[in-house]
Amino acid sequence: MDIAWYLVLSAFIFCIGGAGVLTRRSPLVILICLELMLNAGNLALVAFARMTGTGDGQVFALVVMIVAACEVVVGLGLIVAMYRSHLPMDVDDMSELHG
Amino acid sequence: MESVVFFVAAFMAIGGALGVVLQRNPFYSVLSLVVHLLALAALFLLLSAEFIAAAQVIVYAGAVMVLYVFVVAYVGGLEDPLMEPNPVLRIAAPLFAVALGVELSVAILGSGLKGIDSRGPHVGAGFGSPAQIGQLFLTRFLIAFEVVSLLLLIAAVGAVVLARKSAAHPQADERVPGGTV
Amino acid sequence: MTATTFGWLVLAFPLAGSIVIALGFRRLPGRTAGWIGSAAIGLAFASSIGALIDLQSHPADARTLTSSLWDYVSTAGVSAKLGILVDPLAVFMCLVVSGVSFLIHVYSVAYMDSDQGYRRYFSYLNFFVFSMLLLVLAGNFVILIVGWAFVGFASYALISFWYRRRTATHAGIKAFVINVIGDVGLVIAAILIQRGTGALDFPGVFARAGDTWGQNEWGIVAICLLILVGAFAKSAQIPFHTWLADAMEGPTPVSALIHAATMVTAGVYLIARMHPLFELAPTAADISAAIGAFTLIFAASVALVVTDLKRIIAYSTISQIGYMIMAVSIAAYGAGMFHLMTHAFFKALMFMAAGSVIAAMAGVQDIDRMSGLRRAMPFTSAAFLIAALALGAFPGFSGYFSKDEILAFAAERGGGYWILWAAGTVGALATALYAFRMIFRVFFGEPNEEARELQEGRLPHGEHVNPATGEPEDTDVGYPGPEHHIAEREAAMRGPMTILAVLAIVGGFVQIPGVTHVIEHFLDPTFADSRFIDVETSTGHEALALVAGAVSSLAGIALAWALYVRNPGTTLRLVARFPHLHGFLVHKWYFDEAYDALVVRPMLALGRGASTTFERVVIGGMASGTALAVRAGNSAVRVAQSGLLRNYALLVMTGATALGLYFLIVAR
Amino acid sequence: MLSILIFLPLLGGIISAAWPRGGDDGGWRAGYVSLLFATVTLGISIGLIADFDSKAGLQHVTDFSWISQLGIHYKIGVDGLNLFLIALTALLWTGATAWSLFRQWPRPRNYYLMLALGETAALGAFCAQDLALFVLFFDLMLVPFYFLIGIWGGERRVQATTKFVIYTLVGSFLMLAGAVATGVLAAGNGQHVTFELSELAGRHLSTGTQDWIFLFFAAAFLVKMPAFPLHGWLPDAYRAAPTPVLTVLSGVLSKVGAYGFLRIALPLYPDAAVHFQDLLLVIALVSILYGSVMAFSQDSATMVVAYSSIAQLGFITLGIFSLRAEGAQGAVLQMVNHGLVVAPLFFIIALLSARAGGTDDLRRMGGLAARAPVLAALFLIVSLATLAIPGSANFMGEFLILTGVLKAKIVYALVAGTGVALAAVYMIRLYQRSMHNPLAAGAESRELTTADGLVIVPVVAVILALALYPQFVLHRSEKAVGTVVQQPQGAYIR
Amino acid sequence: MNALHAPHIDYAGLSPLIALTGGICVVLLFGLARGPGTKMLVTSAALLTLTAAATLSAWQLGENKSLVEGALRADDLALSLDFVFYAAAAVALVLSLRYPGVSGASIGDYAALLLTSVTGMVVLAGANNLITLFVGLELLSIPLYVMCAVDLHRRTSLEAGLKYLVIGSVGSATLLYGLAFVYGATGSTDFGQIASSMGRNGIGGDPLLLTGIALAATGLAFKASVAPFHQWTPDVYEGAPTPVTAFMAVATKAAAFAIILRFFDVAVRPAKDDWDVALAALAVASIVIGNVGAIGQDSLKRLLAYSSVAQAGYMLAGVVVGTALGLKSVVFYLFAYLLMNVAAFAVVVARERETGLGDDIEAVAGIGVSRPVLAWPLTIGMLALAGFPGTVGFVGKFFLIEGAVQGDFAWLGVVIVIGSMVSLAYYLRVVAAVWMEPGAEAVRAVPVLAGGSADAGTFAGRVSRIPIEVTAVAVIAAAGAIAFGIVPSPLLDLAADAARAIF
Repeated sequence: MDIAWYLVLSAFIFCIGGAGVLTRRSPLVILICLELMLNAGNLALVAFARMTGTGDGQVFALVVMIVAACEVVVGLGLIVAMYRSHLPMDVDDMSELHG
Repeated sequence: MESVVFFVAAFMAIGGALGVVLQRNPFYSVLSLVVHLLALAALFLLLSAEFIAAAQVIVYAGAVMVLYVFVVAYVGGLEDPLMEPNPVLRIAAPLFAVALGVELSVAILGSGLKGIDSRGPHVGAGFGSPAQIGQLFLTRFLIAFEVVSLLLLIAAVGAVVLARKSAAHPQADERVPGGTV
Repeated sequence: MTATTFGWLVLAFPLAGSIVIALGFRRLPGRTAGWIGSAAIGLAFASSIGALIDLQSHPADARTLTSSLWDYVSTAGVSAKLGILVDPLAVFMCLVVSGVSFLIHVYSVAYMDSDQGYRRYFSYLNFFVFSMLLLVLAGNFVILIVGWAFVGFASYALISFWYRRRTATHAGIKAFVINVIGDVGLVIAAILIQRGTGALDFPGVFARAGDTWGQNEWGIVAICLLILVGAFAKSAQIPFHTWLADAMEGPTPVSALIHAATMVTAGVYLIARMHPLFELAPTAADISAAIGAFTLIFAASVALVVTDLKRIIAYSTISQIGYMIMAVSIAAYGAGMFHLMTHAFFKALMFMAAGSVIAAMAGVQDIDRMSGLRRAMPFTSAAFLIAALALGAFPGFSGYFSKDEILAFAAERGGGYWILWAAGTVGALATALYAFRMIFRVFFGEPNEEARELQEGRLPHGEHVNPATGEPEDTDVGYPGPEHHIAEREAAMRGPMTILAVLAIVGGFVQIPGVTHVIEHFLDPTFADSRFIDVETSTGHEALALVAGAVSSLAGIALAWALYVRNPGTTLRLVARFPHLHGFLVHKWYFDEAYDALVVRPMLALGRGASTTFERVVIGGMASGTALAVRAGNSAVRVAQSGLLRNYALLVMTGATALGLYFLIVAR
Repeated sequence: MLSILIFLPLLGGIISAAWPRGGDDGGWRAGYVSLLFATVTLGISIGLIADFDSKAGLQHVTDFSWISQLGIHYKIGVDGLNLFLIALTALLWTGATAWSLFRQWPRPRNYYLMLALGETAALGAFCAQDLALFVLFFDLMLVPFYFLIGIWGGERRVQATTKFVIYTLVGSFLMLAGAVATGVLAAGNGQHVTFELSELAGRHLSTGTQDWIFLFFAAAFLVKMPAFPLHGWLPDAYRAAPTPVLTVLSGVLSKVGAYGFLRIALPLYPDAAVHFQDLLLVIALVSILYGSVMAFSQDSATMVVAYSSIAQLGFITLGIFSLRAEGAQGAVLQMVNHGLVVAPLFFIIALLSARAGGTDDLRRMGGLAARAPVLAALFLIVSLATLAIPGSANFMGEFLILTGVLKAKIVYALVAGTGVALAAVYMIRLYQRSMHNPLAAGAESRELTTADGLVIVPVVAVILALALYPQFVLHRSEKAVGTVVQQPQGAYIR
Repeated sequence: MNALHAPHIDYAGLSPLIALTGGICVVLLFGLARGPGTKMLVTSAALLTLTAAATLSAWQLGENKSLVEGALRADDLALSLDFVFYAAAAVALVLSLRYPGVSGASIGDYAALLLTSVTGMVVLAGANNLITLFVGLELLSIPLYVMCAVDLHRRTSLEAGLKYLVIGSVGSATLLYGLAFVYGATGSTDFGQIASSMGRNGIGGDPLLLTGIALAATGLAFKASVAPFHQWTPDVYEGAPTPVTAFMAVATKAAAFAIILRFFDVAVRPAKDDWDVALAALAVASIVIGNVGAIGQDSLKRLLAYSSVAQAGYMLAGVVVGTALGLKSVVFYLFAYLLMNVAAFAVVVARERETGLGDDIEAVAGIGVSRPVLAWPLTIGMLALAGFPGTVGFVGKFFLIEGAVQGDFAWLGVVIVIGSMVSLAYYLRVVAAVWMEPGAEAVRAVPVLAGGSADAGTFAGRVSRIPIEVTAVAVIAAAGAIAFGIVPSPLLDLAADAARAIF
């Protein structure tokens, strides 16, 4: 398969992730959608690594994986904290700050 | 053979992704994500990135997902309605997703790069192997490696800070309305 | 001492007097201020005589002397020194101005005695004389304009002298503004002259004028017309005459000095001074002459119907200045200046007498309320009569010779100038008529209440009210105090009046046609460069003028006698018969109303409109419009800042998409 | 020397601000220190005049590279253009400080600090011979005035001062952009960027560049003066400003704008000056007429003078944009004159308001001259000078301005002539409505105090002295003005 | 298999990073200690760490070298901006010292998070390849997400944290995708090689590359609060504890601009003709939206947030031109920005503690009379932000405009100027409140009525005292803003050195 296939696939995933962030209201699911976007980036990186024959992309992908994990950890921590404060699990209700 | 694997994996990846977005129950979303991640791992294998694929399965589909499931379980099954209440987003979100997708596709397909319409150059067997990755990490990307380790540390600290049952503010209990904890 | 030193002294004394009185206003007791002021002017008069004597010692072609103190302005080609020019014309004016001023000062010492503003009065009056002398001695346009404006200011200050009278302050503003308009005309004229000739000093300008402009070229005509704006504004000629009648709000000696004898004749002096320019621009000179003639008729007609004693005299002044303007405009310089002099004598005298009458009437100026004062005030009525005879050009009196000389010269110029002659003659008839209208109505007839009290040795005192509006008067600051001063009781008033009465009678003898030519010969050096210097009035024209003058004068007096003595009440019937004509005249041909409607009201409306509407809508609108736009933007930003996380994400994606789109478009 | 002049007031202000709060003296001692420094500054400025060599160019120059990376020099100097404006600034500020000293202020230490900072900034703007330095001081002037009006002002002071600052800063910021652009774009190939005025004048900017930069500068200067239609800040600010602040605001700050045209706009953008000559002349003319018409329809005495300033500054602009030496000389003279007359006018109006029961409404004044002959005389002299009665230096200024304009564009001069007449109307109306007429209800005629006299009389004395000898100024400014108009005149001929 | 060649590691160049990392560990350990002195101990340790790092950075100035095979640059651009990070962190620490809102975290954790963020900034500022860039950015961000939310019992704090996290992650993902494209198009992650490959292969205008740049620009602009990616800024600034906000406002912006400068002026420099207009458009959008949005804000932090959006727009102008002068002006402005904002934020912190009115503009009303020592710093900060002369803000703006004009973007200079005019409306509103409005002193008296308990007593006692360390920070920053406004040369020299590192 040509590299382009992988790239277009990654683009689709990226957009699906983005759409998810925009449409879902649970912070948890939004975090998952962010994972999708990062993974799309990973797919692209690996594809490009294959295309250029360099290892940089793979290293990058690995780094991104860890970063994503860290974000998830912090994000989930935040969700737990919100839950503990009895805040609603709906980002639309988190709009006290505005204007 | 490769094509078949690709299409199957691609189908699963997209299906998983759509599942994440469209499932009302977060728990199912998490499960869809696992499917998606496994499909990606397969694609990584096709792209001669064995180590990444392995890490994907172990780290992501394994560890991180467990975390998700745990939190979903802790927080509870909160379902949100699919019907979008925000009129702007109802139209704009899919619209921009499609627009961005088209745009990225145009960029990819319109690129004049030679490599993009190939399957990539021939690469040695060591490509994507743990050894190669490790070597890169210890030489050119040493800094990234070290920084990432620091990042893991601080993420842990951060999670502790956030998730710790805070004794500093007793009023948290006062504010419990019905006591669902 | 040279003539120029005397010239400087002429200026120095009144200025010093003014300053001394002003600074010492708290310390000068009683009439001291008056005497200081009079002395200063007396010294100025003496210095004028000194200048005259010294000037006469120079040969006839070297009687134009200049002197300067320092460079007043000298930059970028504009140069004017603080300098004076002493020549026969200047000295002549100095003599008339300082002489008459001196007499009026002395008169005022008594007349103004009980006024609260005594010292202020003399300070102003001295300052006026200084300004007037500065005007006539000025050696260049800048100084001329300075003097010109200073007399305007002094006039304003003295008109508004009783400044708690609204009528007085209003009249002051009017006078000042019209004078300033004149100033502006003169200023622009001066600048145009500087632009044309590169000079501002009189000798320089006159020397180069001929090379700069051709005969009757539009440039010089425009300049002369602008000069005329200045001259007419000061000399109360149409269309700038409206202020002079109102100026009668000032104390009567002020009217005598400024608004009869001296300042208002400055326009005449100016045209005479600028004769080289006017002779280059005959069109302007003709316009000037025509306006002069028109003014003299107009003013005389108004003087026939107004009933305010001082205003009658004021219109008479306008009318007489019309004669002078006409004279100098048709190059009858000697005749013009001659009439200026005689007019100063008899008009000052007339005002002094009128002042005495008004004082006797406790401020009342309406001749309808005066009657039969002849016996009660014998000296005053005699003086008034002499002045009226001179004004009415009764044969043998000074006005007779001076006026007729002008008419003779007009006849001599021939052609269209005959119209001027005719106007002058008709005017003479009207002059005699209104002069004797005053005599008959004020001094003859049944004595009124005031006259009777006066005959019994008491001086009546009415309420202190504004004679014009009847408002109660605030005597705190300057309205004449309880004691009114009349000539019969004050030597200081009688003295100057006597001198002026004599001059009003004999003043004409210096220049009797065919007999004496004192003034003309004296002034000749100044006008030596005039094209009309050699024009001599023929005996025939002179005789015609003398005869016509005598006839019209006598006819006027006779008519007055017929109307006011023989058949009193005729005028009332005439008014009833021609109400529109009467109204037209009483309203002074509606000039004031027209100005009010055409200039004053639109200006005020404009100002009000600008401050209420334009300022708020446009100027404020600019600011508030911007503010509004910014605020609109602000609310848009705030609406977008909904607090909804997903909206923010949407904007990020939108931005990314847009940015990507841009890059795709520019991509090759 | 000049630096001492500029920063001396600030030093005084800082000392006043730091003066210990000993007792409840209402800040009298602090003010006294400030006054002392202001007076010394005045002395130095008089020394500058005495020491001035009218044949030489820039004098007392201090020049060192201040921010070399940006090409900004600290260059100050005196020439005929700013010599008298410096003296005017020092004089009026001394007067304003003295005036303040005789009155009670809340928070006096800050007040004197701000007042002094204002003087330093104004002096700096006049002395600056580097474009960036000029811009710096020009903008810096706003800071103290913002506070002076905003803290010590009258009614609606906050809105007024905000409006004032925003209006003026709109211009200033545009000027900042223009100044930077001038420095950068004038530096040709291989030339270093400089903002030094003399250096910049020698470099040539392309016509298009000159045009937009000129317009930016013009905006700044016209707002500052202010000119129609950019005067929106003026009524509020003048109404709100405390009297001493108002005197320097109107007497000095407005001049900075006009001075800027002469110092910056004409020499640096000669082509644009010629190009926009008609525009500026029209603005000036409309300012004259509009200001005059407004002035005579106002009921507030302060507003009469305020709008008269617009008209007067219109005359100055007119003179400058005749682009001829006569006009520019007249403008320089008129700047000094206007500063000299407007300050005592505002002082006197303040006195009159105090006598009319605290209002400056002309309808509630009247007849105030009676018991106050000295006050009346001073007011009269100042009024006459303001309306440019011939014999005053103001008249000579207007005369020269009209001469210049008449030689350049005759029509403008003729229309401007009406402005001269209108000035007579509104000034004499102002004088008469307040001093003459029947005594208004609630008003009381009172002579001015010696202290107030000490402030007003010296200024009036200067007015009289200049009236007798305007050449004193013209002689010294001639050379500098000639240099300024040389460039545009050159462009004119092209 | 190739033999593993250990890379040459320049410990001297890495020494600031090492110091910081060590500091993090030390602080975490100290934080475990219990006792009343822990707070001071940890804070001192953290401050010491920052001082050490600053000293080491100063020592490395002028070396201009690449570290670890080109992954990191220790050049003057990075090092000079490091000082901004250190200073901002130190300020945040001092301001937090007695700030009630951050006590949710133990002081050790809090300090460690802060130092980690600084470490991330140092890495980011020196990043010379895409991977370093990305991890540096994440190392900077993730602790900040936590710090924003650290005031756990305040709903808005959590909200701020969540918003920052989610939007930040969207930005990160976009950035990552863009970086991937850039890598794909050029085949390298190293900045230098990216640039040379762009020039060599004629792929400078390739859609893949340009789309990559667009997405990367989005991510980076997001961190710098450039409109239209700014929307998190007001909410997060307002919600976060004020010391954290101060740190974020200054340091994050500096770090973001450090990498923006390096990314655009080094890595994708050959495509300048394509990206300069786009960035200019973003700059204009920021200037307009920031300035317009700030008007009428009652929350000072929100006001400063919008103002920071506008300031980002100004600074972007220095990037757009892509010249040494532009870079210099941005670096200088960042220094200026540090001083101006710290002065303002310190006063906000002080008044938050004094009045109980939070960061509402009411809290500073009338302090010209009651608290001149706070009023002056705030005033100077506001005037400097508005670009009044005599302050560092004036020089900064002057410099930016000069850069814009010289880079043929004169119109952008004019936009800066117009933006500054609009900005007066809100800066002056604050100044007017400080000096020209009656104070909010009445509100302060409230706490005493709570039954006379000991707690209330101490609270009242604490309230009436001016927090000395906060005041000191405010005064020092304000003095700096004035001093460098009058003698800007030291900072300008530093900026010039920074520019020389790249051009």
